[in-house]
Amino acid sequence: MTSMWRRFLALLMVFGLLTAACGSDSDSSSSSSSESASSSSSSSSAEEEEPAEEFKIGLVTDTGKVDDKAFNQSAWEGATSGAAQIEGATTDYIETEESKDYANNIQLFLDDGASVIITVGFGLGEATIEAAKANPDVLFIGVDQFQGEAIPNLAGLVFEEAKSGFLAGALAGMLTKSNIVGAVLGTDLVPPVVFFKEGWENGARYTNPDVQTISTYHPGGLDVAFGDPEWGATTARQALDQGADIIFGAGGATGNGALIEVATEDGALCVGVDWDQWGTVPEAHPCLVTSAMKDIVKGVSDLLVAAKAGTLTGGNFLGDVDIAPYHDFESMVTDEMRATIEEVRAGLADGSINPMPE
Amino acid sequence: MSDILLGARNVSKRFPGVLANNDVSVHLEKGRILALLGENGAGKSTLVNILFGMYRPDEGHVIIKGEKVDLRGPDDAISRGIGMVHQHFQLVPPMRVVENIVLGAEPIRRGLVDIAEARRRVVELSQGYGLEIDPDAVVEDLPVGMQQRVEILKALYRNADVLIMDEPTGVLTPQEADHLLGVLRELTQTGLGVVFITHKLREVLAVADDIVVLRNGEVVGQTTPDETTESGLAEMMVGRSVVLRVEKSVAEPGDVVLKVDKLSVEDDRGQVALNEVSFEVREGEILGVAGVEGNGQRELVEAVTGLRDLSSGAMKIGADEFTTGSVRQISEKGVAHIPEDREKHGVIGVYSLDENSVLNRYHRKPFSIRGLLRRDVIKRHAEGVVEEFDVRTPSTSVPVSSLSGGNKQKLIVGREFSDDIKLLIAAQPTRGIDIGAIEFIHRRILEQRDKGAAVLLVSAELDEILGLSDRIAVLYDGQIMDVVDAQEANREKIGLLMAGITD
Amino acid sequence: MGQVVKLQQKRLLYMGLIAVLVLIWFFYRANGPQTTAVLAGTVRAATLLALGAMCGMIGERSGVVNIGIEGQFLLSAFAAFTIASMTGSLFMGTIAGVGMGLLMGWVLAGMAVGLKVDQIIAGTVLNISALGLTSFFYDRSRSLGMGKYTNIDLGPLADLPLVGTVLFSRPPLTYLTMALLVVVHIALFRSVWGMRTRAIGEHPGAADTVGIDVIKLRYFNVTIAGGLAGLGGAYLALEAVGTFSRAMSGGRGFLALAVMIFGRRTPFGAYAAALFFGFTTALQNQFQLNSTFDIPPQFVGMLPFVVTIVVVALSGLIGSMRDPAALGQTYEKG
Amino acid sequence: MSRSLLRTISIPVAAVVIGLLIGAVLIVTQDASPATAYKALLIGGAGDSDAILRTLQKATPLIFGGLAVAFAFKAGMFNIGGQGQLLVGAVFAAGVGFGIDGLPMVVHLPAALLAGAIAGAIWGGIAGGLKATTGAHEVIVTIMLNFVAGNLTDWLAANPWKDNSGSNIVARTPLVEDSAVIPTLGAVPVGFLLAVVTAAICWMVLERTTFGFEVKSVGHNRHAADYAGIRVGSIMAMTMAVSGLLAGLGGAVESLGVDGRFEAGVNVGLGFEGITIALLARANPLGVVPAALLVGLMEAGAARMQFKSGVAPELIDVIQALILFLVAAPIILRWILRMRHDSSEQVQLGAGWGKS
Repeated sequence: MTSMWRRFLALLMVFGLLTAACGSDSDSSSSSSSESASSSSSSSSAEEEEPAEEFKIGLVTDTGKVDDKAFNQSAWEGATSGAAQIEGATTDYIETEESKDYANNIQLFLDDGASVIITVGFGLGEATIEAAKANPDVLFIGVDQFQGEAIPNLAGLVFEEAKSGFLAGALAGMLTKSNIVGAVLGTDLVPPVVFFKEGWENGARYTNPDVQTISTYHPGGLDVAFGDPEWGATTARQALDQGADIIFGAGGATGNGALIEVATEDGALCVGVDWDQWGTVPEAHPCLVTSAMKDIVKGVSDLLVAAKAGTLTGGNFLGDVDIAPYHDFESMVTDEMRATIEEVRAGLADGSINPMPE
Repeated sequence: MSDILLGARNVSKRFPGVLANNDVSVHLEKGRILALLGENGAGKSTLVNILFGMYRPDEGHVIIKGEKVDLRGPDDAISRGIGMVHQHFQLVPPMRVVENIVLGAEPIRRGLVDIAEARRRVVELSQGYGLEIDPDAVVEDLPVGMQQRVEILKALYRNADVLIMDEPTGVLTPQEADHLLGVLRELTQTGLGVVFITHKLREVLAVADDIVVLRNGEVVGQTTPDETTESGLAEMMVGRSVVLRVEKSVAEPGDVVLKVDKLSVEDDRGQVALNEVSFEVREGEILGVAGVEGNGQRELVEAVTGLRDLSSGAMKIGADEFTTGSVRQISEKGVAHIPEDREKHGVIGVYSLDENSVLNRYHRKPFSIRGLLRRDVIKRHAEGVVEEFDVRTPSTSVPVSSLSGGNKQKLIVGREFSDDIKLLIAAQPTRGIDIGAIEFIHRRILEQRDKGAAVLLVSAELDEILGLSDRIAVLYDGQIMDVVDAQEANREKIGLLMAGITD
Repeated sequence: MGQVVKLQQKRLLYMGLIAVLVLIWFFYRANGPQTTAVLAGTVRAATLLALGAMCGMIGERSGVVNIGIEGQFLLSAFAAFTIASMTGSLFMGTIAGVGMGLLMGWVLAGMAVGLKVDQIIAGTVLNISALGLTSFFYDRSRSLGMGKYTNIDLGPLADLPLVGTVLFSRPPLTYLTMALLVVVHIALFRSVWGMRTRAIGEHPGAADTVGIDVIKLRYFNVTIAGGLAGLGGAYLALEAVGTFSRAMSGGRGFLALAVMIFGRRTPFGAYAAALFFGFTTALQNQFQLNSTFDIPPQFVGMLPFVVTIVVVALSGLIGSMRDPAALGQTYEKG
Repeated sequence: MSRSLLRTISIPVAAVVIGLLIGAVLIVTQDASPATAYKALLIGGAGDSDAILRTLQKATPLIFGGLAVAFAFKAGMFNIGGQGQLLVGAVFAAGVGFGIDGLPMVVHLPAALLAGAIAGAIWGGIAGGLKATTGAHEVIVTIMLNFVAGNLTDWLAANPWKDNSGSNIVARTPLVEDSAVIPTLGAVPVGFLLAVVTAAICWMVLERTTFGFEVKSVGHNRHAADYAGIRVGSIMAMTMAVSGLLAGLGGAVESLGVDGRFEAGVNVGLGFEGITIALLARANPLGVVPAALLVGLMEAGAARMQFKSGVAPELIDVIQALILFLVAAPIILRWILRMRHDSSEQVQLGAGWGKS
């Protein structure tokens, strides 16, 4: 018994020593490390000579990582590119582990004296509204958060995904040789996914009335629907096997699985989602003709600049939607197709084309 | 020395709290049968496990073919020509006979098991020794006697010079046992040596060339059949003179307590285990059920106590009829049950004596009221049982797993006898416990009979059946061959019935 | 007696097989591309389940329950992906995946056989650790520049209608899995190793008395079985998907267990069961692609899981299957 | 008594310490300071009343989940379906919470809790009932039921019970009525108190009632329980139902006390953590509370840890896995600490898929 406790105490002491040894400079290291987390990506390098008033930008991700090759990452890139245009701006982020922590994670930035807080994803909508109401001095940018009533210090950055999907679908309708286009999607529980899908199908029919659209949502719950690339790949293959030659992959890792699968099929094309996936899914280069984009990077960056300039107002801001460059497939898209796309783009802009009738 | 096939020299082996073997020396010569005799716990199993390489001796050493050896394991012993037939067969039930025999020493052709060659060798072997067997039969489908034959062939296949047989006759009819003894005798003609472990005096005198008696881990006597008698051996075994027969008064049977009518029951595998069995047990009498194990005794006990559903037939306890099993309903009728397998059914090892003393009574007053246990009442009850039934334990709070087999059994008996009982079902009530405890339990069972309880005694020990019963029913292949009065019964007559032979 | 039952079962099996083939032919005549697509999807979804089931089977045949297959898949996929992307070689990645599987198998054996930790708990530890470790160490900047394993056509066989696409135009690890089914079957039922393995799962004491080292063999088997799960992980990352993502195994390790039990712990039985579950998945996709029913995908998506429950319950009722007698028990000598 | 208590807690405590030490090494590999990280973790979980509230909120479903697993352990069963049971409990409690109005709190809140508990009990009872009647192994059935529950609750939240107010596009139910909200007293959520009381009740049931005696008898020796006249099948079914009830109650408290509604996807993984908690507590209902508090504290502080030191919050998962490993294999700790063997240390489920 005694020998056991001696060992135990020794262990505790080792642990205590470790704590003490590192603890002596814990204050300095805490601030420096938090800076080191941000300095790598922030603009602190250029205009450091004049320590202008601090402009702290905080970003709270939706459940997921800041380098998720999807909307969290694009918002983060928007934040850093916005910060680069603002003197004295620092950026930092917190990755949300569990959706119950949204409010807490926002609070961490509030306690830290952030000037602008960006929250990513409609899931944070409510927590953001509450925080904005409670902290009228702090500006909030809610990505993908539609604002029902305008709160002066909260700007919702929203996108019309259906238009983006429509454009991509319109291109696909012209490019398909088999007249079958497929879509492999996250889940119908998340409305943007539904908008992308409906727009995609309508766009394809707009340019190609004979086209057959075959689309599948992931059959699992919200917890797996965006994280199941194996299902995405298998389903994409199933669509290819029955004649589809263009596949739209929309749904996080699940959709990426579909894109990578299409890349292995000669002659088949794929369409990415959210932003130009050329940069995020290099495995899909052999097939990636374009992506149905919503420009979160630019939207966030613009709103940040406006915030610094004091011109940010509450309410909704429509971000740009478009399709990404064709990269390796520039030659495949004929002038005629380009003209049609321009026509569609104009039609969507002036409202003469409705991407989601009914 | 050089004639010694297998031997132990000054072997000692300690387990936590027990000196299992203390300076034991034995030796077996070519072509002879050495009987190791002793009570349960005398150290026979330990010694045999040392000889077979399962344990390493703390002191002393093993001798094989005249040489000191340091056995590294059973495979080492096997490769030196030692074969062992364990009391609990070491066979893989769902595998075929031939696979079981060659397991661990398989003939190989092109990287795979050469089953054809294996079968050929098994057939050759079984014909050579007159031990006929179907090499492709699945072991679990074979009767016990045949399984034992597989075990013997397994040893012979490995070119054994020595065959160690651990309690080989416990599962056989007296006739089968005699046959086995004959087979062993024949095997010794070819130069084989046999170590024969038993606690049955009769068999020792019938077959052994040399006898070694163990008690409390020590050799207490070495003799030969010519120099001794059953009572002499018994005295050596126990260390005092023992009464081999139980003294009992004449039974005075009263009303029928248990009536079983055309009872049929299936075993775990869905095979018919009891086929239209009928009998009755009256107040104040003991009905013994004799038979070789595996002929339906277990299923009979389970059916009568409600552990197993009846497939057809009926049974009546007192005035109540039961057709589906319900342990609790039946036990509420004043039925006590000493289960066959005390570790599996009789106690819960991690529970204390307190808890085990009410294992099947916890739900009744005074042990619980409205679903709440009354710990103090239970404790007092347990202390009463311990006191009355002489259970040796430091306290009633210790886990039952810390008790010896005999003390566990006394606790079970005490628990079952602590109520007024109308019907006692006692299955193998003295298996694996020392003679003192056996005598104690026998006396208690007779006491219950004399108090007017009906007793159904199921035992594989023919001596126990013959000693205690007032009437004896013999089960064979799920049927009752006959019910005979104890006065008219003798070993030969019952033995024939146990083998399914009627005149 | 048992022979008659076996014969009847065999006859039933053949009749079922013929019925399935007739049905396939019927559907193929009705709609070739869709039938091909569904069956190809079936075979594809079955590969991972078959590998997991073989892993579980070897463990259980030797008496060790492995519910850590899910974790083995995940961590092996991670290792395979990471190494493949570092070296630029899918082959090296595959080796790494198998290696990680072996390592995890060894850890499981260490806990369950060596330290005698409850086997279910040991498996759970693997699952939780794999999820934590892969999330913590995952570096998102990695990718497979060279792409994933692609289909290899088996000469003229690949040009056959239906079976050409379904069976003979497959990526390498799928072929390897099919070959392994045969190898494991022969090993399990014909080799010395297999006979001893089955013996230690049924009656380790008996195996011990004939000189088989139960502990050592269990260590070996659980480790080797881990290699199969590791191959499954490599398949997942390098052949099925072509990248790694968090929790990408998505419960398939658990499905593999159900498949193993349904397949009576035989490789071919498990493969048949895996095909069946692959079929339910492919079928529900097809229902959606064709807009056959207007049911929410959440309900169609329940199909494989409900079917599993029904099957496990039914096979229990029928009593056709029996666990290895020593399953789940630690073995102590003497 | 105190001596045995010391022995009982020494293994988990040592496991936690060693888990944190190894975690510190991992933190160093991430170029961060363990002291900073752990300090932030501690402040984030217990630094002020908000932090304590968060920790208690996190601990609450862990207690329920841990109790669910621990209770099933006692009957020798492994309930890996806490997740599904929690989800159905959460959605049905929310359903009663928002679907009925005009009830006083004393009726409405208990009714909503009960709805969740019953839903969980049914979900667990299915697995137990199938085990008792057909021998279908509860591990497989509960895993499958987790998937089914995920789909079912997602569908309910996205379709019939969807919150259609305002601009909501999320798959979630409306907020529950005020009369069904579990209140918070200062820094202490009442749901947490309910969890602690439930743990005490579980202990009482197991140690002091005939039902508990039956459950443990089945767990320790199924055959002896059979011999003792205990209906093993129905005890197993009831145990799984109770286990599901506990998990379902956890879901109900989550909906009524933390989220205020049911929302698809927000309760991911909560049910699985019960396994860690139960093992850490060595299946003792009273031990579940401190185990849940520890894990709850780590989870509550993880975000602050990342904020202050840049260490990814997944570190917490790794540390949990390490602790679980050390608790499951106490022999490693004994070897490190040179402790004597104690047979009661090992949790055994009597694994295997067996029907017997």
